[in-house]
Amino acid sequence: MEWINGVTIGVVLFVIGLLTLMLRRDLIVKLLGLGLLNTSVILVLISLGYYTRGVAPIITGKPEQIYIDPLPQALVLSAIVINLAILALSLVFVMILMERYHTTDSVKIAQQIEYERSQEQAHIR
Amino acid sequence: MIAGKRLTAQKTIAVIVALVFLLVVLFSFSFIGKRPGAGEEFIRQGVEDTGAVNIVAAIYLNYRLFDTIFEILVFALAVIGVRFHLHAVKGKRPALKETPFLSESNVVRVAGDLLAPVVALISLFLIVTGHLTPGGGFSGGALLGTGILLLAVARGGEQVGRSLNDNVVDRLEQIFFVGIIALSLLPPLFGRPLLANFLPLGEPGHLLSSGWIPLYNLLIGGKVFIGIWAMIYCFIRHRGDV
Amino acid sequence: MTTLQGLLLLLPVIAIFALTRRRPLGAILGMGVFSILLAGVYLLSHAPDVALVEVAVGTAFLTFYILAVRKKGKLMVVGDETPYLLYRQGEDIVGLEHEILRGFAGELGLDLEILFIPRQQVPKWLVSEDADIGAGGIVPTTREKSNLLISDGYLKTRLFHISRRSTNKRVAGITGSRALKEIEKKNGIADHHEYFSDLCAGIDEGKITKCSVDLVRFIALKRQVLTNYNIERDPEDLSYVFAVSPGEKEIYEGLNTYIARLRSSGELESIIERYLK
Amino acid sequence: MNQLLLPVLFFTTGSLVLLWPRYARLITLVAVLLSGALVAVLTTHFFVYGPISYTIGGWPDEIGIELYFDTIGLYFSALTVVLGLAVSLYLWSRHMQSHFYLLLNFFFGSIYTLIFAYDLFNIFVAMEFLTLLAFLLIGYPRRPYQIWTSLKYLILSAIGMGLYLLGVAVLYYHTGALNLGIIAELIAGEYEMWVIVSSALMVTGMAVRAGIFLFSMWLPDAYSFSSPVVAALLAGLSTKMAGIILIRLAAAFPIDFSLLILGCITGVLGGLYAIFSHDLRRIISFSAFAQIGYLLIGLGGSREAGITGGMLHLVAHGLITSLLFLAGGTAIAAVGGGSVSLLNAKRAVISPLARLSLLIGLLALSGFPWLPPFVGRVLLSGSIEAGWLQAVVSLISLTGVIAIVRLLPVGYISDRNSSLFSCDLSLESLSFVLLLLPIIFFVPLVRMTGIEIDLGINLIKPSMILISGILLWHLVLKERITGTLPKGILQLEWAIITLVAGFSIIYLMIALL
Repeated sequence: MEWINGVTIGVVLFVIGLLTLMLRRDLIVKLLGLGLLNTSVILVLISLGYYTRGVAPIITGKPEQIYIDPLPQALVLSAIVINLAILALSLVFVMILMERYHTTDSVKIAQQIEYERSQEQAHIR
Repeated sequence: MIAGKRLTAQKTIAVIVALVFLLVVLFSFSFIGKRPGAGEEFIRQGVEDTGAVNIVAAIYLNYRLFDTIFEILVFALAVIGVRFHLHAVKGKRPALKETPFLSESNVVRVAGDLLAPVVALISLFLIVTGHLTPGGGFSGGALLGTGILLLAVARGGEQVGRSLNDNVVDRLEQIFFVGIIALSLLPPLFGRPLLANFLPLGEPGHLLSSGWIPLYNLLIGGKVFIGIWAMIYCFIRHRGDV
Repeated sequence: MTTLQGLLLLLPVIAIFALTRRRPLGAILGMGVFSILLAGVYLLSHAPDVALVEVAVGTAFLTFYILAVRKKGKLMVVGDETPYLLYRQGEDIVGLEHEILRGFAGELGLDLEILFIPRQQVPKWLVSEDADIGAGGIVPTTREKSNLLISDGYLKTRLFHISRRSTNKRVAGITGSRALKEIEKKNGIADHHEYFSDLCAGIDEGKITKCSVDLVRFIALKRQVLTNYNIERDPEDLSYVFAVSPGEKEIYEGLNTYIARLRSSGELESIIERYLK
Repeated sequence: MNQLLLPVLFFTTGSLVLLWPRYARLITLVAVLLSGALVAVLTTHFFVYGPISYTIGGWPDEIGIELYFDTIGLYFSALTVVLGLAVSLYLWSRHMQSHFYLLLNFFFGSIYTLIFAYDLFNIFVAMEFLTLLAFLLIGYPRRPYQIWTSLKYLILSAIGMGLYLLGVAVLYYHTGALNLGIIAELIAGEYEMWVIVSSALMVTGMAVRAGIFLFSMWLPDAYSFSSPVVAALLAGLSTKMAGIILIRLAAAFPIDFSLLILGCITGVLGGLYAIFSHDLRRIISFSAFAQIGYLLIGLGGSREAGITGGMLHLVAHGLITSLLFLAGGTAIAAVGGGSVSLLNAKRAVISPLARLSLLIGLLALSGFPWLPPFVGRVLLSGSIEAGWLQAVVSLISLTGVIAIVRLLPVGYISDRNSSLFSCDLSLESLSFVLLLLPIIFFVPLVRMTGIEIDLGINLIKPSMILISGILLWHLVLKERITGTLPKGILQLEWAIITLVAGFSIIYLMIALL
């Protein structure tokens, strides 16, 4: 059962996120997939450093204690926040599109936008 | 986008491509071993260098503070962006209703009133002891920000929004943001390089120790609290009610 | 197998479950659960700082998304964009059905919220109570089998069968409509068109050889070139209706009385006049 | 020290904008001028003492974040100063909201960080910050197509940065370091699975940002739908930053061959798409794909001259595209549309200076001797030996020429009455002049930094290509090129698919070599 670790699961989650982005047409679900994709990278980062015998990097002063590498954990904090920022901002933009096109279907929105732009171009000519 | 046929072709290709990606990455990750002793310097010198017992906090707010400044900037940007764009969506929004929807039931009201102080206490604890135990400015602030939502559910968005209105939020956000930037600019005045701690380290393990890490935790906590609340309030207003 | 491994195995299961939900709300809630489990994984991986941040961020993220998606105090209408009945004009939605629904929502004291979705999905949205009313040129399917509430008709209509003068067997229709089912019964295969705009584009490019549409859509299609097509008129008399979510009995009754009142006061006639003549 | 001061300066001015929104444009201008002074100090220091390394907070390299100033920093910080001045002058009389200036200040801050960044995670964070800034800048006018474009950009870049971070994770656990210099020493010729997979992941991530065909299919829409200033900033700086990171990665990882192939693909396909576009901004956007090809081919040769040539070409292209987008924006606003036929028909309406800028920019894009990209290309083709590669480079140049031939008449000054200097000396024209000066004096400036270019012999080939391109267009292609190439590849779903498929291709190319 060695192969069930955070790294493999993280990669699987990454692919699930990618598939969501490629197959689902609903923009909100797409964004959730994007969030999953970024989260999975964080899971990989944390799990690569996981030791069964180590403890969390809070120094207790006990000798011979093995600690988990603290650097990835510190890095990951930044990555999670960035992930949140990306999701919040893109959600707002999706909401703007929803207000205007009354749908969350990405294909439909892309079509409408294409159509409107072509109308605009025709108007200029 | 005619036909379903082209769509199914796209989907098939998508699945194949994703599977190839999965196989390639899993295959090559199975060869990856670990290099023992990565990050040992931090464990060895961390407490001595920074005075913080929680080494993650030590890296986050001292060794690699520059990254954290970026993170704060990203977060600030998200708040600014959300507020800027959501305010503009459909300029005329009906004012929030005075009588909130949920709090008509007393249970919700009482539960919200009881839970909110508990959440506030926990998050304050997280913020203040960030250099000693897990936690820190970000998680505490975010928890506090969402905790306000409890109050908003219990008392209605309008009532909470009145005391934490746009002007107050604007002011507080500026104060915390400028405070964080200014604190990182201060060290040269004390003869230290930029972004290097200039406060005394104190004795590791005590509440007032590890230089400016608690100070930063407080500032970040405040910033994140205000930011999260500002975003939630924008969403609430956009939606009409809690 | 340790606890950590058990939790890890749960993660993809929940992620797949969440991301295959049809309703955005279901997906959001699923990802909320996912986030909490993930925090557990971090905690077991000796990363308590990360776990705390994940919990805090996960909650905030859940709040944003729920606030953005859940509508409250609104009359939620779903349907496909339909010419004359319900269509976009610049930023706004206009049309015959929109006129009726706006009046009705005003009477109930609610804001009208319209979301365009593929026609075939309308019943699902109504059954799961994500939407209150289904609109967009709905011609009733057999009333007994459907568990939706079908309002009274407000306008007479007919079906038109359009077929190309060639031997190719490809046929098409608006998915989920009665017309498509009939064609499928006759011919066996059909291209699925989720939106009317897809169908229009298909006919423009000459890729569609056969389709069945209702009256307003037929009028809209006639503006395009239909020279290559045979047109056959279905003899059966039908009428346009609204579909109402099964849980919303009051809305259903209110809508029926509203339509009846519009008809008796003659206002319905004038609205129809405005949009269709 | 100065390296750190530059980003911090812009973050400080950004927060000042937040405090006093009314003086936003003044603060921005002062910040840009101050940054110019700081860059000047850095430059003199560089010429006296050589590359400058600075680790933040006084920690050793292994645990701190290093900022590094070398030739790359020299050229690109100069580019940023020039562009910053031009943009703030261009914006001076257009009353933007303080929000825009806030974004602008942060934008320059993150650009300076990326120019100096030498730490893999620092690169990631600054890059993500840049992504969000560009996202907000593109969507700033809030038209639906801009919103959609910026969403596409954000999704694709987020995938790219996710891949990059995955690569960094693998690398960190093998080397225990995030500093590029240390990692390069540790790798030094090792060729194991982890090197392959991490470099493939990181290159893919950066390829999404750098504007490489198949990877960054957000680019044409983002360049041609955003407002002129934003397009200039994106094309001139934002995508170039990923180019810098690629240069730095190529110095440490065995990715030469894959970069070479990527360069050929992006160059040829981008050039083809540029030929088949019929809109000024589209043509420039697609030719941006072709131009990044030179950098990649230069990196792929892994010769000193090739790398320098590629880098110089990157700087030159940054200057030119920003000039083209600014001047093009003015022209399009005057004419009312961006299509080639419209611009040619109504060219008299465009102000002469904008027309001159367009002419010079377009000529430079086609590799006209003496103008900036020429320098990079000369160095580059001097470093290439393989015959097929020479052929590919010539082909890319040829497509570049053909793509812009149609637009050259726009610059033709038809009426003698409106001479060049009668135009009102607005700040907008000043910004054009500011960009034109370094373009015209590029060769002497480059010579000052100690890079020798032999003008005499190298004049022949570019002129041949130029002339043959013009002839080819007028004699053969003029009537035949009417339609467009398939646009489906620009859709979000296809863009993601090509991106993921591209990763596998890069991986295979690195692994098989």
